[in-house]
Amino acid sequence: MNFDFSEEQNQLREALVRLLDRGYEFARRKQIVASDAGWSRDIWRQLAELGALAIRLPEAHGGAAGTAIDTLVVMEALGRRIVVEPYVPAIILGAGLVSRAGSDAQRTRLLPRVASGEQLLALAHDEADTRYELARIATRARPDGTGYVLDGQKTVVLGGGAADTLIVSARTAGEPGEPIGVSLFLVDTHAAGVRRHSYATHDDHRAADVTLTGVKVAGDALLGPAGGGLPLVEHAIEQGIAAVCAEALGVMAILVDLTASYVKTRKQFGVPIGQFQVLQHRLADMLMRVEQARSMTYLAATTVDSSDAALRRRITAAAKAMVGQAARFVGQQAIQLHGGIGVTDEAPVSHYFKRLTLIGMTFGDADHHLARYSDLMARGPTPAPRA
Amino acid sequence: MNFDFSEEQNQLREALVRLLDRGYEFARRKQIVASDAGWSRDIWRQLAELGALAIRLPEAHGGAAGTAIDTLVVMEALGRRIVVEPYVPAIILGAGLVSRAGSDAQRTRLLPRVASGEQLLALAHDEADTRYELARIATRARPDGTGYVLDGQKTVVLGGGAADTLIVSARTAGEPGEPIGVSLFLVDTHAAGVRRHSYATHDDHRAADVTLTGVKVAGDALLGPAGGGLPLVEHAIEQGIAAVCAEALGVMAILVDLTASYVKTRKQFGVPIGQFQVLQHRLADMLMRVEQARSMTYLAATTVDSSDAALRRRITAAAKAMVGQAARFVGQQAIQLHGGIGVTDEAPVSHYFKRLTLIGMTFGDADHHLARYSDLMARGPTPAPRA
Amino acid sequence: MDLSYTADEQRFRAEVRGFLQTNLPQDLRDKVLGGKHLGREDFVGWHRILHQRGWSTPNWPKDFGGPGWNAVEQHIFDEECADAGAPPLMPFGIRMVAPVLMAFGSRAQQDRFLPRIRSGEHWWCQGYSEPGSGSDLASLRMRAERRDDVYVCNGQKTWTTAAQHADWIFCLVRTDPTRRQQQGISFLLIDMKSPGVTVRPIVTLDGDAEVNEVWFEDVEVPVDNRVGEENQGWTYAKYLLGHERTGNAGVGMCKRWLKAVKRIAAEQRAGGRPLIEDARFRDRIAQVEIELMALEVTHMRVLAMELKKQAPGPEASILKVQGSEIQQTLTELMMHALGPQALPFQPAALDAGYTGALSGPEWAVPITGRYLNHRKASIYAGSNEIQRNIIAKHMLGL
Amino acid sequence: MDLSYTADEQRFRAEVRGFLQTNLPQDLRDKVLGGKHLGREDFVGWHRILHQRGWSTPNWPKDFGGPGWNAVEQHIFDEECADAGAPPLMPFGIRMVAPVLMAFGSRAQQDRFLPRIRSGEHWWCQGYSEPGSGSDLASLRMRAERRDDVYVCNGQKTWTTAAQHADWIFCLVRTDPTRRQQQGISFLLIDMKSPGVTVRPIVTLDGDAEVNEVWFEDVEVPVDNRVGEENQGWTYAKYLLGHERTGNAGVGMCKRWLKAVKRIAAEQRAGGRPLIEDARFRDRIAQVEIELMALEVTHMRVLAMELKKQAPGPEASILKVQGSEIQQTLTELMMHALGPQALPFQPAALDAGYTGALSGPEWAVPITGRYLNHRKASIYAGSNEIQRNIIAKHMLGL
Repeated sequence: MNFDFSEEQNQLREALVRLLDRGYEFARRKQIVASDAGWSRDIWRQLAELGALAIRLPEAHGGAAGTAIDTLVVMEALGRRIVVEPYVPAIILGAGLVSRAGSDAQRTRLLPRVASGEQLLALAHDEADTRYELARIATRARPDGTGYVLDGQKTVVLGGGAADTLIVSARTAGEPGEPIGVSLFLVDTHAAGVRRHSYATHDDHRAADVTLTGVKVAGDALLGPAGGGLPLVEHAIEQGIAAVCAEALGVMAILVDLTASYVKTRKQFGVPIGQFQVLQHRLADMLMRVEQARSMTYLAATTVDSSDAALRRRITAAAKAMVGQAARFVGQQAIQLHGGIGVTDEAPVSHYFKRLTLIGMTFGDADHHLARYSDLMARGPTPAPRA
Repeated sequence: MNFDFSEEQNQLREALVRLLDRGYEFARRKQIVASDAGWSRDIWRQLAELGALAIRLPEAHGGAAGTAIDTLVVMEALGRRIVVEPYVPAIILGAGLVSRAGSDAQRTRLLPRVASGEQLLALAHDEADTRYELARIATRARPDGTGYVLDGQKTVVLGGGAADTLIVSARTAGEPGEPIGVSLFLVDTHAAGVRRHSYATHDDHRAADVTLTGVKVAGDALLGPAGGGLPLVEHAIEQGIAAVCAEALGVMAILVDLTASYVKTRKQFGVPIGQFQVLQHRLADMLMRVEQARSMTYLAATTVDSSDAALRRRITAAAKAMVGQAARFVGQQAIQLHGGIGVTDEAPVSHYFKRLTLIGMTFGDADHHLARYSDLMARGPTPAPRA
Repeated sequence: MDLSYTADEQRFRAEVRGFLQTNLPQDLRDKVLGGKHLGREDFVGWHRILHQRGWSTPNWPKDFGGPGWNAVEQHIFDEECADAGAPPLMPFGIRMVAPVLMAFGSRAQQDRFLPRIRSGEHWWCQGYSEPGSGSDLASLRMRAERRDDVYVCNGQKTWTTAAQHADWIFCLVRTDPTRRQQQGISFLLIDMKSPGVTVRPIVTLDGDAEVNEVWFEDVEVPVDNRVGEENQGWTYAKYLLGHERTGNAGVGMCKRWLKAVKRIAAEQRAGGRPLIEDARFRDRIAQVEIELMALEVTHMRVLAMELKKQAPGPEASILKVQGSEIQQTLTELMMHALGPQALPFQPAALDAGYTGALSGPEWAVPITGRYLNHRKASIYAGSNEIQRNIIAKHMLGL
Repeated sequence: MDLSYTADEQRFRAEVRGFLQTNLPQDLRDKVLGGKHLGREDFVGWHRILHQRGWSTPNWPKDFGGPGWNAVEQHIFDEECADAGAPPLMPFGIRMVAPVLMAFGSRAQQDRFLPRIRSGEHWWCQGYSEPGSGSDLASLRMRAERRDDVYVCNGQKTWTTAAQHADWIFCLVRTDPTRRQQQGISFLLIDMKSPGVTVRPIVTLDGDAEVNEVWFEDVEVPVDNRVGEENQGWTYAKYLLGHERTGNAGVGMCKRWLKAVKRIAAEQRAGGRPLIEDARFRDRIAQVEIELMALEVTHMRVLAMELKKQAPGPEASILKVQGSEIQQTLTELMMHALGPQALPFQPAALDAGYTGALSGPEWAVPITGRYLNHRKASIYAGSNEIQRNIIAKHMLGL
């Protein structure tokens, strides 16, 4: 039992912190999100140079074959600077899916270019009625010669505007809600019939709605087994959950720091407001929530690469529930303790709060995951998270 | 719209307060609960003399034909002294049922003696598997000549040990869980085949388990329509809910008072602990919960006599949910703020806490009623509580 | 005890409702209910419609041209307006400065300002908060130096709602810097068109710009525009703060939002069924519905005290705390009901008549921003921490 | 990072589990798991069984006759004991006074007392709290006047757990009344059989009597029974308080209670089905199960710090707060699972072998009393308010 990071992990963290301290101050971030693309290819290139984009990729394709602990290190660092570049959609979801499910040809074609930052992927899965129920997919893929034709509408595709290639889930069989029959396809975003409406999200990230109208893809666009895509999507979302939990740790650590500093300097009634016991206890509660969230995030990171799908499902549900609850409390109280200044666009705290709020709403909110955990519990004893 | 109590109600309150100030100090209460019976016939007689037992009874039978507002006045006063005499089981449930459902003969036989304090009633309804689902009754009553024979087991019958006559619910038709087929019977506690195991509850009230083995009752023991007893029980429980909500107001008011006094005198670190802002805010939160609970209790009291069963059902569910939540918070925090002394038998605060805790568990806990309210909401729009 | 409205009160409600059905323009109603941006003309237009009926100043006594409604009638009016989707009446003129002028203003000030507040000619804003003050209002620093018949004002106000639209601002200023805290403060009425007044918008976290900084640089204010006596401004401000807090429960708006939550939960689907059929989500609605029901009765209890001329004191703090928390719960529930569709930020679609591309349904657009923005509800008008201090001190003697 | 136990640790766990299966008497296990009253003989009997195996002092180093386990091994031992239903080891001797004696006691004191603590011959209790002190421990008033070779002690201690069973008590006493607060306090070991010692039980709200007042009237204590230097007792007490708080998470007990909640919810019926099939009730179990899972990892993180000889500081306060709140949630859930059957108060049935009449199942008897009694968990060993003060001060610099 140890909670230590490896030498390489510590070096990676330090390199990221150096990069972001230099190139991602709050003012620079403002410029980036105000740009047309809403993110910086330059930062992306620098992340590639650090090896941060390739850390989880197979060694055969230029990666470092890292683990979810490596992802945790990266995401926590990105969270501390509320980095808007599409790391989760492109690397965790997109590249992760290709790494786990791709054929040799697909991996050889895509992953080295992912590692170098030239190829951006995104997972186009959610639809208007999906909410957080992954099986509720209505987009259709019908066979067409040796290939397929795709029709459907995908909503709020994270990083969908930046992506070069979409991983589109579509039914080759079954009806919305059924677990079997979902297949994944690699779709070039410039293919005929693909229309994207790209927009900002409240946290200054970007997402897109994607309409697929008679989009033709070749047979080798199929990613993973025909009809067996749902478990792949589920595992990708679990990896995404572990990643955003780690990101939330970084965001929350900064919020606690910002708030503690603020109450030490802000004076009311002649004293720093940090001398008021109610605010002291509020901050103590924030800190405790962060520590509990940290513990669950560590547990998720050490579980999410497991081949035991039932275990992954339970632990990521538990982690997202707890981190979501912590995120809600820490975010709201950070604003409350900042007072008026906390609800201004000018103050960094409001941007950390917004990112934290949207992390809470991404991949299922706390209530959803608590219910999911509860329902899984009804079906059998919780497997021990550890031996 | 007014929140005023009538002249008579104010007089009744004052008379009760005088009686209990004199005859129900904490030391006297201790003696009463330590007695074999666990309650005082003397106090009961004095309540009768004040008219407090007859306030809701029909005028034709020696009552004052009062309303649930009168009950509120009585219960809040009883709550302030955590009176253990069986007012809710004997008067609210028992006499209320006979008043509403009894034949002239039954009312004439029982109610004047209820008013004078000579006749104690109790409702024997719950069984091992009932929990809070009123229809889950397995006790059977089979016709026997012009009468019935009753067999079954009733649990945690409030005031069941003190009662002269039990109102026993039993199935003349249907299966446990079905709404139709429950009938009510007046059963003399000394009838052959009635066995009672009486015990104290954690709040120093008394209850009993009742076993009915081939208990024969005459045809005129049937209270209300055969097979139509469940709506009567439901209305009785709603009256009980309104009553214990009002009692909880009295209990909580004292707990806030005791706690505010305690923190003003108890010194730690050289100052009264009431100077610590965290404790000030905790007390402010307690007070707010009490005020919100008071509002819902007023609403329940002005609703529970209505002939609109759907309205009664919703408002009493809402009231019990909110009062239950307030009771939990106020009780727990009263103990917390008293520190060690709060968990001793010697301190009155612990006895108020225990009564409040058990009120929370009586007639359904807060979660049960929130769920009930929620499920009723799913079936249609909430009727406006007011015009 | 009787919680139902009297026949007279019910008739009054019907009258208000009828008026709103006939006179509230449909496009305005749609904007309000759709959560669209409202401009100056929207507020002023509605104010003028009410003025024609004599209802633009619901809290004013007849002596000053108001309708002379009692507390319950005012509550019924507010509730019906909120339910119908009328724009809120801006409080700064009618509810804040007007009561101060009625109580402490000169006859000349009353004659000059009150009719113009009533008619909507003058739009007012409030100059209390300063950077560095906040909950500790008495620490304000804006200076007003007397020179002959004018005060020369220098300083800065902040969090000034709608200052960009305002004709006048009422300010607390320090007229005697030698005295500390509450002493040495005066209450001035300042024309926003005065030379030296600058308004700078503060963009809030939802991208909106409803609050402002207001800068004063050698702004000359006639001594006649001082309300009451010099250095006694704190007395008037305290009077006004009491007024500000009483109506903060926001029951009417909360009831409209609760309806909205239910409508959204009926439209959104989860697991192939309407979200409202998910008992867990519905339980959250049930919880806040019960809290709101209790708050409404608590509010009525305060109104009943007002009817009897018992000044509501710390009870107003309870309304503020509970009301703001319920508002925040409702805005959060709306956001959660949206699920992933809560993410898109589409401010352009908040302008009425927007016809561009849209992610998700149009009614969903304002929801997340409203949640983010309403974190302020527990901060402004005396933070909920300050309110709890008040409750502990005045109701519990701590 | 690796959260799994090493092969060695797993072997150790198996060894402990095997020992418990063989050596924990079934009747004792039944009493513990059934929530029955435990008497002195139950605790001492189990202590002696452990002593035979050399495990009666899990936290002691080998030098003093302990097993020399590291923090993780101690945790595994605690967890297995809790899971098996072993009576808890009374902490006052082995965890409280012993570490102080090891660090500050004389060789003679160590030789006299430590072996008897280990063997179970001496049962200790703790004389810290006084009426009027509490969280403000340093305000204690019990006097010890030096007369030749003895201290003459007068005063009162309170909340003394198990004093009725104890052979010895360690006390903080005021040896120099002229010095204030933390100064002038000494640490004395007092034989409970000394003339002038009186024990009076304090009945708690659940009807139990596990805590006591202890009165001292001219009790003579040999100067040799003072630990360390005169007037330096506060230093030793602080050292001990740190030790007391570390283990307060109570993860092992919580895990057993969580199992119990699930078992109860599977047995109780609601709407004709097992209560655990009610999603709403199950959600509450799920919530606390997740919190406990996180607490266990947090506890492991603290253990990992201890393994590296990093003294756990304010982190121990987090464990105390979270642990006590989870304990309270679990006791409350058990009570709520009972429904109406939570009401009966049947203390006689808490004695093993009770054969009288009973309302409800026997296993339900201890549940409501446990809920009531465990309100103390957020009060004792430094109230949760004090812990939050510590966290704010030491971890946040406030």
